[in-house]
Amino acid sequence: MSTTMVAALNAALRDSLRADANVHVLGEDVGALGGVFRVTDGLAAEFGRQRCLDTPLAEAGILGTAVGMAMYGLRPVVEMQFDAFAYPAFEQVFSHVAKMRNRTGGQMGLPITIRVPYGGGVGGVEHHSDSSEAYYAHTPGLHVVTPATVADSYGLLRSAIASDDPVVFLEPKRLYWSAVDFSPAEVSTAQVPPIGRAMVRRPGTSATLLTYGPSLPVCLEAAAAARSEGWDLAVVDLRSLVPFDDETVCTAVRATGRAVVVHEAAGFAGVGAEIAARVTERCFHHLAAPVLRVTGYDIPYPPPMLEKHHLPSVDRILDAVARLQWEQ
Amino acid sequence: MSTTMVAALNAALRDSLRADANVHVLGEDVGALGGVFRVTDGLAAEFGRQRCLDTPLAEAGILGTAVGMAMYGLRPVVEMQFDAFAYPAFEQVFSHVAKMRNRTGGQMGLPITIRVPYGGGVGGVEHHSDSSEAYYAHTPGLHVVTPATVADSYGLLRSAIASDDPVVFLEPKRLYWSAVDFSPAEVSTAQVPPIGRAMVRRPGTSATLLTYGPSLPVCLEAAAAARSEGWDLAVVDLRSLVPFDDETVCTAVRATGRAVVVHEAAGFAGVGAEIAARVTERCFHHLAAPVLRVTGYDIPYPPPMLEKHHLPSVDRILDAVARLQWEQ
Amino acid sequence: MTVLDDSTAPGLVGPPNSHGPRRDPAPLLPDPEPVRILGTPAAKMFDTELQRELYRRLVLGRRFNQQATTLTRQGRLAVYPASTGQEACQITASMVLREQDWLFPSYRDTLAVVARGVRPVDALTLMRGHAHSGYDPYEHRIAPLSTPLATQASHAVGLAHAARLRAAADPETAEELVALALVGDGGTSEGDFHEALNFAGVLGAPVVFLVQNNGYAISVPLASQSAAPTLAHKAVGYGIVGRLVDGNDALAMHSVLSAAVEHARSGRGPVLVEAITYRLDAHTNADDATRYRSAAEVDAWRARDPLTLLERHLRAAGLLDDAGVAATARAAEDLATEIRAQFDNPPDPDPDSLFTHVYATPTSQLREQAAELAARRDADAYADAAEDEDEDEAR
Amino acid sequence: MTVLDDSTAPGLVGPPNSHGPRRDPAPLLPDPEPVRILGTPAAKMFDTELQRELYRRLVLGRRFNQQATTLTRQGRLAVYPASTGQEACQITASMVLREQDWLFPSYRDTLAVVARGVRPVDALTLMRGHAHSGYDPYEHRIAPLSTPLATQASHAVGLAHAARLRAAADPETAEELVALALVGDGGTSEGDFHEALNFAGVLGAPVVFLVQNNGYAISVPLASQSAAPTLAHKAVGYGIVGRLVDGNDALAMHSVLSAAVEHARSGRGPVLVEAITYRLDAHTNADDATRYRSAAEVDAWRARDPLTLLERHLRAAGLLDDAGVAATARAAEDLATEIRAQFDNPPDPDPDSLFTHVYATPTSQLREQAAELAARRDADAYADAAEDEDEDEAR
Ligand SMILES: Cc1ncc(C[n+]2csc(CCOP(=O)(O)OP(=O)(O)O)c2C)c(N)n1
Ligand SMILES: Cc1ncc(C[n+]2csc(CCOP(=O)(O)OP(=O)(O)O)c2C)c(N)n1
Ligand SMILES: [Mg+2]
Ligand SMILES: [Mg+2]
Repeated sequence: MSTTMVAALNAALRDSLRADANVHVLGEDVGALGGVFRVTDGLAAEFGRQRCLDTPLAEAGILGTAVGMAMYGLRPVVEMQFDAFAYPAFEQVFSHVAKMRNRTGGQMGLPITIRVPYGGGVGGVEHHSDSSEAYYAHTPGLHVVTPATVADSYGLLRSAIASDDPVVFLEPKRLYWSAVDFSPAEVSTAQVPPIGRAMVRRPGTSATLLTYGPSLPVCLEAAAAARSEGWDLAVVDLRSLVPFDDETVCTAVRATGRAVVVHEAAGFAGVGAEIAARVTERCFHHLAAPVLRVTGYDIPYPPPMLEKHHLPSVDRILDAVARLQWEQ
Repeated sequence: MSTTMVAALNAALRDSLRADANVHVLGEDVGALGGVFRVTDGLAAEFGRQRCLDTPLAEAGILGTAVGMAMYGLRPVVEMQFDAFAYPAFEQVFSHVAKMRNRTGGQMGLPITIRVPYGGGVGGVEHHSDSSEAYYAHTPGLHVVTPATVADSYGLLRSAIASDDPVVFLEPKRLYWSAVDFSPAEVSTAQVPPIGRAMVRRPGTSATLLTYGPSLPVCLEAAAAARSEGWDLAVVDLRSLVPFDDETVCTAVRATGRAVVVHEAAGFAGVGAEIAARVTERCFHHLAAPVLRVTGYDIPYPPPMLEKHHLPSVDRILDAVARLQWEQ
Repeated sequence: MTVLDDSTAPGLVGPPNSHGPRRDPAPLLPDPEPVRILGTPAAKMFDTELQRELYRRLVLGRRFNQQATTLTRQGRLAVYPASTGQEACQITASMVLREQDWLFPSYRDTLAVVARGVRPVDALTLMRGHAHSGYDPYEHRIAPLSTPLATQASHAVGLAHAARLRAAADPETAEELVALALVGDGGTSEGDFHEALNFAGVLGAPVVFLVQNNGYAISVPLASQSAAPTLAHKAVGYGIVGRLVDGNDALAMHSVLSAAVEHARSGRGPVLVEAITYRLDAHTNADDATRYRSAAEVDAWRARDPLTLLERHLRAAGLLDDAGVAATARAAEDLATEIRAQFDNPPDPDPDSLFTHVYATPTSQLREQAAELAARRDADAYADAAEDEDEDEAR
Repeated sequence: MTVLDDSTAPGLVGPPNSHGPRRDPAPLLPDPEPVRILGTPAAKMFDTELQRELYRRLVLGRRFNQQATTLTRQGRLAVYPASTGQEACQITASMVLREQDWLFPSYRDTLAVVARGVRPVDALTLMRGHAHSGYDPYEHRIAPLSTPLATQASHAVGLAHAARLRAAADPETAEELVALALVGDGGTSEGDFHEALNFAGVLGAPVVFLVQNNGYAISVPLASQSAAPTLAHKAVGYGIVGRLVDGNDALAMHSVLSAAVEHARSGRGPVLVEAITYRLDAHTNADDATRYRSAAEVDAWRARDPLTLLERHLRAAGLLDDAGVAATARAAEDLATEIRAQFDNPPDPDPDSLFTHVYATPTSQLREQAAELAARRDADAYADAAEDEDEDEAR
């Protein structure tokens, strides 16, 4: 059964709503429209408009309302319509969502899932293609998860909703329509991936690409292309930025002694900096070369016709691999 | 003449208001009260309530209003009362302030200075001690500046206000009352430090401490204490996080072959990660050890009685230096 | 007399100023019925030239909406949020402004931007995709189209406030300017809307906020957006004047908006105008409006199409005949032809422009990154050329 | 009949629901004069036991404010934002709630928290500095004190909404609860306030918003904060009921607030109450209020001290005599003694607690960091012990 990422996310929401009466979906246009990306398609029809609530257009209000609902024991799943439109809710994210458990000495946890379609590559006009993961990842108290495959979008979203902590769930919108043979109905609870574990998507011996979300397919493509240059690249999909899976990442880097981090957010103080810094701290003497980064430039996200120059490409990744100081 | 950082900042505002009729100060309590930290003391009296405007209590509205003022050719200087209370304005910061020049193909720049008292160490209750620099530094289009000395607070603030680009000016509140012999009146225009240049505060041969803002005095103290352990530590004060002074930093690191980055913000995906990553990229073969980080833990800022455990201390810095893999 | 004045309370020496100012809410409240002129006696008093001009502009505006939508079908525009059905709002928003005034449009307001003199192709740059904005904001006194909803409202307040400060400081060169901010019904729910109106009220800034209440925020109907009697009632909470107008009645729109603008210009404070209108097309070309509204509802509004209402009135008043309609239709076709011509050459934006306007002067980081991209493009060009040569040789 | 109903427009088949709901604003608007009971005939009808209880609680509340302020002078509290002068608001906010209800206090509302049953030392934890919050929100149904202004208002809406959803799903265990959110006059300017009221209006959530308008946001007077006729007028913009009350009249406060709470409880929607009051002390112990307000103004308000007004009334009504005053004063002293005792032992928070409640289960990163800190502290303890030994030996 061919399933798109949108369909897998939709199935995860549906199955979560079925499994737990406390799960509630809310956001802009999530009801009759089924969301601008159709991720909530059919949920209002099946579960009623209260459990899949079209809210007023006010992101701080949406998230603040979700905080109150979570305080009462519900499990709200909030949809932010686009990455940049979550910014109005950042005070709620930083000052309450991330901190409530800590502020109350563990007495009040907030099991909220914040779904954020993020990243570019879809020809979106300005403010529709931001990669905002670093803002969340730098904020203690949040889990930050981003699936890169259809199966993971189902499994990780179910885990996110089941989590007793707030999870920022970043959906790479340019993979929304990617489809594979996958049937959510066949996923058993045991198969649902836990939050916090990276996944080696491709073993390799020459160097290790560390990536996540929208950049995974680009890295896999680069790894395939690299064969012809004589490089056997490993590719690690982080899946969870917080918590970070040091073990899987360091094992994969130590095995090759070389690493390139790839993401499309601006490089400066991005998550890639953290990955490069911590890998270097932990694997320094295994490294034959510095950990390099291939990222978006330090510019506002470009207009559609120029975005291809900004996004990490196979070429840019291979150039970075070439710069990993290979002995001839 | 003994001058505190607060007095130096106040002088910089006053001199800027005098020098340019387009400079306007606005924020919560900046008028009659002179700001909760008294940085705007006396400005309303000298320049009138319009040029030092007490606004309604709404940070997005304050910054949005400043954007409109800047569009008309004024140079607004906005005060955010505390670090965490700038979060409501983040959509304005990210989607407009940082992007306006780019959005308009260079036709509309926004010469806004956003003053943010930041960081801890002052016994503040929750939400009063956040180190928010990484959020700004990761956002292309902003300059991000943070003085660590009395003289720099005067000079860099004048440069920030004179800049044609938006500058986030982070004031380390725990240094507000530090005082040195300094007379703003004697600073000539030529002496005003430009934005974007780091400063070697102390030369050294064993290892290099890279730091900024509130952590500079701690690093200097650590360097002094390190003498007795036989280490001669260099200390670099970044002063500007964006633009970043690669030249000064790399020269200082190459000279010692060892570096520790120190800041009090949470470490994960903090500015320290960027510094460690880029220093490693650029100086890899000069490094005898990985660049280490001494930062705040990845936790919400602690309550006053526990903050001493969270803040980078001389001890923690010396421990990191000790871990720089010295050959005996 | 303020509500705090409590001379009976012993010891209270008049109302502490800390609780002022308190004012009579009555003049701030909108009438329960939206202002209408078409079909009322007031229509007879309305300047006839202006009526004809409004008709002409509405027809051209409608043609603009149609042509832009066609461009999306041809792939020459990436996306277009049409204002079909809202032309009376868009056109009058531009007409009531003087040269020195500023317009702060929202993402749906390209037509208002064009009506103020920006070339269609430039107004549509955002939707075309080669740059974020295609016009010089200072040339036209129009802020870039704002996609983050309601965020531009406080910019309007700041600019209007700044102009008054400048005017007070230098009455010689004083411009009595008004800023007009356009917001949607959905946009009124954002905190930014509230903060902008509050600042405007407190500062007494010469701003007019025009809310085009077209009944929906994408799929969300007004009933899920607000429980207010009308959106115009929100004004009283900021001490500013609220007015309600039929947004499909071009004459009413023009008179309410010009009164609002002149109210603001004369220093009597900001105004919030709610125009009740309807978006006849889908949210954008990518939207499927049948998911959330009925054909019957759309039909009911089509019958209240601002063009139809105005044309019917003009004909009845003897101000328009078949020849006039035909002439206007020809002018509209000319506009459409001109727009198509403007779109003839596909844009070819320079990748180097990615780095040039991030800061007034690029940082060393950006110079490095620009050089990297330029080198890569040179290498690609070289590789392409080499490939071409190989192919030539092979042939 | 809605304002959109325009049966004269040809072809319009009734008002499209997309523009509804439209309602009569009149019942939503507050009276221009704040509700007062003291000094009016209504005082005679007021339950006498409740009057005495209010007096007792106000006196204790005042003593709480004084004692907490004293603790700051002694360095036993880091900071205290006193609600001196606002006790009638604080006390009634707690009294009108039932057990199942929730309180959402702002940073100044420790007294309301204490009045709902939290031990003073626990309510003051935030200000003492050993933890962020000292009480279990579920035990008392009180959210933690919110320092980011107005952000807790939407939490109140969400919680009240959730309770109604739960009640609808499971009427057996249904709790008809009301959430009461406390906001300051300054806080009403934040976008969060607007968004919360709008959500409450749209959802019809059982929430009461109490704005304690004490005339200032730190140093900023209301005139620089809002140009509204009254803050209660903001309610109409959300389709909710607005009420204005004299916040220093404990009887009026109690009756307006209980009516509001029962209005919300009965499903008739949210209420916004503006209580006009005054903060007699500075913003906090660290503030210098003489910079922004006159002694005359403070004196005028001191004459309207809620305690004075109530005591004068009770004495005049024969409900209180010197003996009663003395007995209440003794109870207040007992409270003060108890508070001091609660503060006797300086807290000694465990540094390991920094890591335990960031997540339900600490991440491996936090486990590493906790171990690092623990090791450092062990080493320090060891070094200290060694140093002590050295000293011992040297002696
Ligand atoms: C802050 C923000 N949140 C969400 C969006 C996504 N979005 C774009 S248009 C739209 C609906 C706008 O409705 P309304 O304000 O009524 O304007 P209209 O589209 O009807 O002109 C939404 C939710 C946005 N652009 N900005
Ligand atoms: C979002 C936010 N901005 C700024 C502050 C700093 N601050 C603390 S109290 C205060 C004034 C609050 O005034 P008001 O709402 O009237 O409450 P009051 O102090 O009078 O009780 C300010 C500006 C804050 N706590 N939160
Ligand atoms: Mg709309
Ligand atoms: Mg106040």
